[in-house]
Amino acid sequence: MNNKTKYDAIKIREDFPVLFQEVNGKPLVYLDNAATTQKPLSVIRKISEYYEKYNSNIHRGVHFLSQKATAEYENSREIVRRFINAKSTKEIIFLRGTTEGINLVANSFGKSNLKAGDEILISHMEHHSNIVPWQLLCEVTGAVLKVIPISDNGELDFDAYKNLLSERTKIVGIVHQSNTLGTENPVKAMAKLAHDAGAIIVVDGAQSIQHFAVDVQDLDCDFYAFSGHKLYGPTGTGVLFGKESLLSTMPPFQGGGDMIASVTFEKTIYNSLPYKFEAGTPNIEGVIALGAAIEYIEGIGLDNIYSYEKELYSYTAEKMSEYPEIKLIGSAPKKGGVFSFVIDNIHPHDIGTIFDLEGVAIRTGHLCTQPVMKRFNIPAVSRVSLGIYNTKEDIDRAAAVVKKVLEVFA
Amino acid sequence: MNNKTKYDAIKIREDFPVLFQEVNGKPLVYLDNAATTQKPLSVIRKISEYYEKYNSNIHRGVHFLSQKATAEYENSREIVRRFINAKSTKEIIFLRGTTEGINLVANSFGKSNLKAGDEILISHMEHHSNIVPWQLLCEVTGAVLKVIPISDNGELDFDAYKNLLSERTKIVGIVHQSNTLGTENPVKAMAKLAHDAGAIIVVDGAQSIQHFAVDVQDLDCDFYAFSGHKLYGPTGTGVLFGKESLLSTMPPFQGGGDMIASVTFEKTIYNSLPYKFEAGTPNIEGVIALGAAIEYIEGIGLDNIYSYEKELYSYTAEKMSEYPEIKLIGSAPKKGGVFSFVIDNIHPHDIGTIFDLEGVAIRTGHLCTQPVMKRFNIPAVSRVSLGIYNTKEDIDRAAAVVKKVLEVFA
Amino acid sequence: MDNPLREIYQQVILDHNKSPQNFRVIENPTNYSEGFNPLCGDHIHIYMNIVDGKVEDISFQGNGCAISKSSASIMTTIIKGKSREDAEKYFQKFHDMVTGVETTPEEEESLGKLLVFQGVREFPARVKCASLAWHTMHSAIEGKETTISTE
Amino acid sequence: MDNPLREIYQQVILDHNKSPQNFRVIENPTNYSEGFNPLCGDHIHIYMNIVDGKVEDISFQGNGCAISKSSASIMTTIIKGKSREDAEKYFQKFHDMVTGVETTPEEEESLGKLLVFQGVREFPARVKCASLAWHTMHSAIEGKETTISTE
Ligand SMILES: Cc1ncc(COP(=O)(O)O)c(C=O)c1O
Ligand SMILES: Cc1ncc(COP(=O)(O)O)c(C=O)c1O
Repeated sequence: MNNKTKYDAIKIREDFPVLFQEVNGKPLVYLDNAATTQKPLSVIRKISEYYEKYNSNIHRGVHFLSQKATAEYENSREIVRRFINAKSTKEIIFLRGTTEGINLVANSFGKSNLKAGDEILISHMEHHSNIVPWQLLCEVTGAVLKVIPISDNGELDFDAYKNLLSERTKIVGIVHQSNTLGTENPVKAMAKLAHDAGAIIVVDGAQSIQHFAVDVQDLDCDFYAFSGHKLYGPTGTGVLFGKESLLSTMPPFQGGGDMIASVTFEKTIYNSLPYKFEAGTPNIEGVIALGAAIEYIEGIGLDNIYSYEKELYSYTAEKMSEYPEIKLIGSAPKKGGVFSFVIDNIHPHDIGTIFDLEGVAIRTGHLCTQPVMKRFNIPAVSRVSLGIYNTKEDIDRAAAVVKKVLEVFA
Repeated sequence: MNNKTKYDAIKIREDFPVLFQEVNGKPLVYLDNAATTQKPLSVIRKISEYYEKYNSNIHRGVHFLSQKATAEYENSREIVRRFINAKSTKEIIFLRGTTEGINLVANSFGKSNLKAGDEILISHMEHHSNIVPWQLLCEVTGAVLKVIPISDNGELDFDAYKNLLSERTKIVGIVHQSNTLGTENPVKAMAKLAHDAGAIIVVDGAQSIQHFAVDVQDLDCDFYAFSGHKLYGPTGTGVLFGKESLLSTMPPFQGGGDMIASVTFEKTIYNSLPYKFEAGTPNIEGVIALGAAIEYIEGIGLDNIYSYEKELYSYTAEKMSEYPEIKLIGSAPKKGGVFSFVIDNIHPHDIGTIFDLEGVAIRTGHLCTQPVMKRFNIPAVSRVSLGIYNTKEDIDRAAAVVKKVLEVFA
Repeated sequence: MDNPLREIYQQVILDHNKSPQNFRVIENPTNYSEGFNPLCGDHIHIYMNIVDGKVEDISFQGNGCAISKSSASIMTTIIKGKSREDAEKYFQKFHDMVTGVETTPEEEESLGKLLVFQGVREFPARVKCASLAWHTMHSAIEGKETTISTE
Repeated sequence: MDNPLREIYQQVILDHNKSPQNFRVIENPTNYSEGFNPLCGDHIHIYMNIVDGKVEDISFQGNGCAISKSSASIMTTIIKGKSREDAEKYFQKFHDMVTGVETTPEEEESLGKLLVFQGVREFPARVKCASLAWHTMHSAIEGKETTISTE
């Protein structure tokens, strides 16, 4: 599939067995993709195959199963490297998810490089996982957390960013695409400015990696974190990309097996990259299946996904605009397939339940972005978020539920 | 199955599809169970079922899939609680493995409770994952790592333990059963003494939880860590049990989604237990399947497993003793199904390869216990480690390979 | 409106959601507590005046979904004028009902208008919404100062 | 001995393992390096005297498996007396052979007794054992002070 006109969502749907079921007596429509994505059969089968054919601990065995498992695990690392165009597999660290990736940077890079008075700059649209690790780091080091404001349409205030940057800035943390507002942030331009100021930039890629092509060398970001489970891969997997020049100077985050070259009670020598940051038995199954997920996505093509989801988002926005009661939260000119909304006097939780009763899965709540809620002075939102298998019919179903919601609370 | 005489390893084997294959033209014999265990069909099926029926992010959704996934995830927590007889599910934290559990204790409890001059006491038979986190902690706090010696047969020197304990001791870290020597340590008695000295005790249960019944209240340990993948469950899962009284006073380890009650840039309030320690999307699939693994094990009964494996170990020791060239490493009176050995002038790596060529999977190397290697003045060992599906025939096959090894290197 | 929808969003609930009773602040209450549902951001304040063991006045403030708001509203109408003990009894009964504890027909009868929340027990994610006000009232009576959280 | 076993544990390898050549220390070598395989704990020291671009003497010490020991032993017998350039060429040829790079029949011929290690490439976990001595020798020639690790 190399060409937008050939994008066949119906055919893609068929690869996802979970979509073929009824919920509350209605055929399921899954529009909660920003929370987690469903998994194609190739991923599910890869997991069974792993456990039925070559499950084994890796890196330390000479027997056949262990060699096979090690080769598959390391093959996934190469798949990820290629997928984000990292220079070397040494720069690819497998973890549990985006959250752990950011915590690793905060703990390992942060604690060894920051001191009282240094500044960490994040945006007002960050997910809690790109806020709390920095708050914890500030508590320990005495560094100060500064926040780049956002405008009423949910765009980053780029001028404010420039003004906030200074020689005190040591780390810039930015979400590539907001999970609540859909806003796509100008990471490449931000990286340039951060580097000019002498800071490093940490990108939360949890909501971008599955929607458009990411090239870490082109972005020139220092760290890039994402989650496998939002990329049509298994839960419990995540990737932290880090520039080799930084990773190699950083102390380990966790200690244990596999991350050492040699241990004595007097002196322990750490292993080389990337193993230094992968202490203990990793999620072997998960990493191997994540490789299969990325191959699946590459088969469709991220550029195709990008245009298709854009088109579907336009359709969503159009359909939803038929209801004047709906207030869209987040309308940056550059945004992805996320439609968050509120309706006056109807609480998102009630909206979510009515969607559920109609078989349509959406997410409601603060979406782990409480500062965004506060910024827009709302307690919570309802969010429709798109994935590769969604269709216009799914959007029609969602729009029909809105009608029902308005009727119930008329 | 409630009675030892009824233990039917052949029938159990049938639940493990991976065992039915040829390796290098010979039927596979899997004797690398201490590295990781194979998974029964019920676990593999639980994973497929999760992805085919109700994959969803948990805790934050009102829609059907999310409620179902949340219920199953929390059900696993209750299964674990019951399995180790913890008082409350608040004391059960899901992580990646034993290694992460110990790192959590070192970082969260350790950094907030230890100061320069305090002592951490571990044994000479610890796995790297119960050494390196404490070394990292000592570096940061100035605490001192002390080591309980072991005797020539691989037993803990209990008198030395008593003498090393003092009011300076803040943490005792001990492996319940050694992965290299098989030694079972007297954790209950050690806990009593540790508490008398005012220290807490952290138990590495990676090699015990799958072999005999563990009751954390009876042991009265403060923390107990184990890995799902060594308990016939999926990779990427682990459990840290911690006493509620301790966990509730400890600062978070990682920050992010799910571990917070409320986030503002000024002040973040952490969630209640156990969520405070589960930042970000966890390994939902893995935790749910771990529940299935524990139910499988409970179906056989840990007491049955204990007696069966003891019997099979005796058989192993007997068979292997037919070769005078074999030198057993670790012969404590109380030991589990681990047979580590060396043969003069034949390197374990060569032994491992010949075993592999004969279709028998064993592990060779330092087994992540380099201090044990140093203690016995050997570069590495070869290890046969038993699981619930192993049979006397498996041991016969292993013994036959030893013969071959001796022939090759005659 | 079809059936499952009607089961949870009964007219009484919708009415109380629109026009909540006792939705106000009591100045200098004898008892007060704050409740919190971190999942959805629901947040409630319960104010009470308990004099000689009797709930002379009770009110609430805060924002939440229709279930939590109507539950709070209906609760205040029931608890007002009751003894402290009766209030606690209602709390227990309500709790049992929404968490699905078996109830006898007599007990059901005694629940009165609270029965409209029976449908909630089919929606595990929403049980917390229905019980937030009750838990908060309970903690106000007990005089606990801590913020309570239903999670 | 059946086939796959014989493929890797050829008699030459077993012989060198039992009686390694040049298994000794050279005092004050012109070139030296230490190699390390954290996987299995293999550890090797390579000592060389290179005079006017020629390897006058080479020896090794350390412990390791039969593959790594015999590889080191055979390597010393080949490299001794060769020019520095030839030593490096052999390193490259050996590396290509065990990692499975396509070789022409002429190249194979030039490998001579090193061909006994061809079987190793069927055993990915053991390739590192066979090449540890070579990598260490290579780094000794380059005069790098760092400990090298095959992982
Ligand atoms: C005794 C012991 N402790 C800790 C570990 C570490 O477990 P994991 O790698 O699953 O974190 C292991 C297993 O490798 C072990 O055998
Ligand atoms: C923007 C963003 N960042 C970070 C995360 C955290 O990802 P995870 O929970 O997989 O660690 C998420 C998802 O919840 C997200 O949407």
